[in-house]
Amino acid sequence: MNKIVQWPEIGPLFRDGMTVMFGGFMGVGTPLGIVAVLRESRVGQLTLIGNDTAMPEAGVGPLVASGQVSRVIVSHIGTNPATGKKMIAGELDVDLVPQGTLIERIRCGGSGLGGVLTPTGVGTVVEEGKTKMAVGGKEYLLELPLRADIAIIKAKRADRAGNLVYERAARNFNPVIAFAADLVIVEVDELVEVGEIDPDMVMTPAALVDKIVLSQGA
Amino acid sequence: MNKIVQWPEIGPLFRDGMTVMFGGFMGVGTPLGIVAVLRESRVGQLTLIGNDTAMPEAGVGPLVASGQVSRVIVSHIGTNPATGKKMIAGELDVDLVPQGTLIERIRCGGSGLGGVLTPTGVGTVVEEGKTKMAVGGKEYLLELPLRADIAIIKAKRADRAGNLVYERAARNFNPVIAFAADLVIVEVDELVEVGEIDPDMVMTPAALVDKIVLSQGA
Amino acid sequence: MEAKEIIARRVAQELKEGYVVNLGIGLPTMVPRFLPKGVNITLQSENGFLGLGPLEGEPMPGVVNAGGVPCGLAPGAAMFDSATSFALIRGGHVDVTVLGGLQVDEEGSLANWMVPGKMVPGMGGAMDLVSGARKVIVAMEHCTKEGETRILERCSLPLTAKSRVSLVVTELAVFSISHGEFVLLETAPGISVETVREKTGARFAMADKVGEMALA
Amino acid sequence: MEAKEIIARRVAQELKEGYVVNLGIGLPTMVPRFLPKGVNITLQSENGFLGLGPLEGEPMPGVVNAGGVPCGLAPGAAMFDSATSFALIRGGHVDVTVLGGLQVDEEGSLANWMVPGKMVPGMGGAMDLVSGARKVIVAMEHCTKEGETRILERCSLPLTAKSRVSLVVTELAVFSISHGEFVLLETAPGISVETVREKTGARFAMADKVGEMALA
Repeated sequence: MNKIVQWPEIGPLFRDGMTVMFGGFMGVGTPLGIVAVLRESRVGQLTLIGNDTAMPEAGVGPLVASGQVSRVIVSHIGTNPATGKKMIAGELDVDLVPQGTLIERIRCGGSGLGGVLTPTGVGTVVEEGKTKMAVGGKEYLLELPLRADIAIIKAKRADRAGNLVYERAARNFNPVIAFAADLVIVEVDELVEVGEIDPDMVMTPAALVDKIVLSQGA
Repeated sequence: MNKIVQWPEIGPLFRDGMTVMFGGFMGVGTPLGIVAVLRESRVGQLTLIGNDTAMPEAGVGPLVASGQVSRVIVSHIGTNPATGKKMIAGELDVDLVPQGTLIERIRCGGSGLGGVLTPTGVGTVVEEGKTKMAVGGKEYLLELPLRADIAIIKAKRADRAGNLVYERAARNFNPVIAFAADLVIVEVDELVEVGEIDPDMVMTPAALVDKIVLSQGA
Repeated sequence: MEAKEIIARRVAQELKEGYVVNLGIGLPTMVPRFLPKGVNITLQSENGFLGLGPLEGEPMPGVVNAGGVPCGLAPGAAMFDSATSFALIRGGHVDVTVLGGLQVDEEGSLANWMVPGKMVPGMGGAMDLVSGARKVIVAMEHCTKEGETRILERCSLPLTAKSRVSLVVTELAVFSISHGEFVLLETAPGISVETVREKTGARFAMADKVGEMALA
Repeated sequence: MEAKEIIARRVAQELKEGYVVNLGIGLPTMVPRFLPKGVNITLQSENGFLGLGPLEGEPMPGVVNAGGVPCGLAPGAAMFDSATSFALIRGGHVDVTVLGGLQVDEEGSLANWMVPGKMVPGMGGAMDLVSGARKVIVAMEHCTKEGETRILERCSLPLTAKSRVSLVVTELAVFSISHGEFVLLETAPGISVETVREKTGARFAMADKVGEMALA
């Protein structure tokens, strides 16, 4: 199974209306080459799931600006004024989810779990419409799984089988979203032979990875 | 903060009636030096939480044989006949928990989560007494958190701050139980200076580790 | 050919290139020996890795299978903790699990983890595997040593999971299970449908064309 | 001394040797500059690491704080994914979080993530931090730029978390919160209890001995 693909093969994987999970935190750990391809592909009505909408020219910011996104499920939009403007204009649905809840919901989606009880959000607007349960005298919200059609990941290094290693804080959402999508596409800075990554040091096992593309800057 | 302790300091940390989580899978990844200290300490009425009771002379097996344990919460006892015998004789309570559920319950206990919905066990004896919920048309069991007074961990390597690295399949339960106990004691084969473990390669961050003791074989 | 080998050979035909597979202890571990040429699979081991291989040379520290027995690592192996291991298993990232069975019924339910009053080893990872793997294949001898059938309308032993088995391979026959009934797909060489019927404790439908078990 | 520096200096006194601390953006990030001599803390950053340090020299790839700004790594740092990061935060493994606030009330509830119709940046990790850290310290100026008090009987803005704040430090005073009431612990040098009372929108009890804020 050859997972290594060339850039022209990436664009056609996306369709209007798809749900796309992206790695990255304020753009750090976001696969910028894949975002650029998405931008050029002109697919629309996308739902994006990830930590934040970064800045207008960083992370997934360009997709928000271009109007290709109809919904975002994120924990933070404050650093990208375009997100707020489009939300107020009614052009973009924004679901704000506490960061720790967001990553657990994605983890549930990728792990076959039906949901998780978290104390985060109890007594706030976050609890609206959710099942509330007491366990051991403490109140929790039931938070439900999230999955996507495609996950787009940025890794530092991949072997040809698809084992991944991330660099520093660029790890963040990437290894978790790798479990939660039907198709997992990885943009890497460096491609090495199988065996060059020690099995103990693999951060995302190859079995989760479908396509690998080499960063153009690399 | 010096976390490095000597063997004579380990025994006095345990008390009758404590709940102890242990790493390891069929004894591989279990801190055998700490088990030996527990064996010699003669503390009793222990509750053990971990994957399995291994073999009579492996893993936590000796603690079962010695009668120091009054309850085990594990996924498997089949390889240690002493566990079954004591259970039938009414000398040991055995809670059998599916392995994936056991590790999720421990993860909940260490992560401030109130529980998790899993499909595992639906339609079996495992569902007895549990809350059953349907999410998206599928049935799940609500499984509740597990925590312990002390977690005993085996690592390959620690730096003096307490950052840990495990070796191969000896990782298993160890990094997960490190979150779920009030006191975390680690037995290591190798102790290195702070800075010798690359931050990206740390498998258990130092902040979770309270005491480090060097394996006597090492 | 021994019953176990017949079963292992036939199960091996179900595994396709690139599959991630978890094999239960006992008979299922024989399956990789009989993989068709050119088919490469990745074995998942619930104690925390992908890329289980046969032991070659000396045992390596920490490289053991889910039975605690020294094994090898295939090129491209990856190790992880147990929470990650079961995220893979329950999350549908294991294409096939092959497990031994005590009983299977026409609802696709499997009993393989305890015999009340006799054997209570614990379920280990079996319940998660049967609940979570994309496809569950039961590989077992058709009858017990005492000659009692293991293929039933309803399991009498405590279940491992309900309605998750899709294929049963014995030394006599291959059944699929769908919509609450067994469907006979194949019989072993030299075994008649009548023999299968005699030794089976549930009705079964016949596939459009009941073939002979391929043991290549 | 500037209000912010007074607050940061006082908060620094609350941090003890070995503490794991998460600092919110803005004012809280000033706190480490004023740590007492000999006190070493570990800074947690919710984007995935323990051991955040000041930027020294050139930015390193991927080494950024939760605001995306290049930072440094302290010796003994460890990196991890976001699920692990919030397992640490929610699981009680962060000893203290210091966060800015818009409003705090006598139930210990904090509002700091949105102003309806005006500012909806999202809660980021703040709700998890306030729900999960062992101790929540709010570090904020006592009043808004328009002179409205931020210390109230009940927050009027949407809450970040309910009943989790245990200490409030402003440039005028230090309050603890227990059993549904503010307790005045200290006043800033030169600030009278009367001044604090005027600028505070909730009743408060007096500590047995109301001290002067230590700004060492």
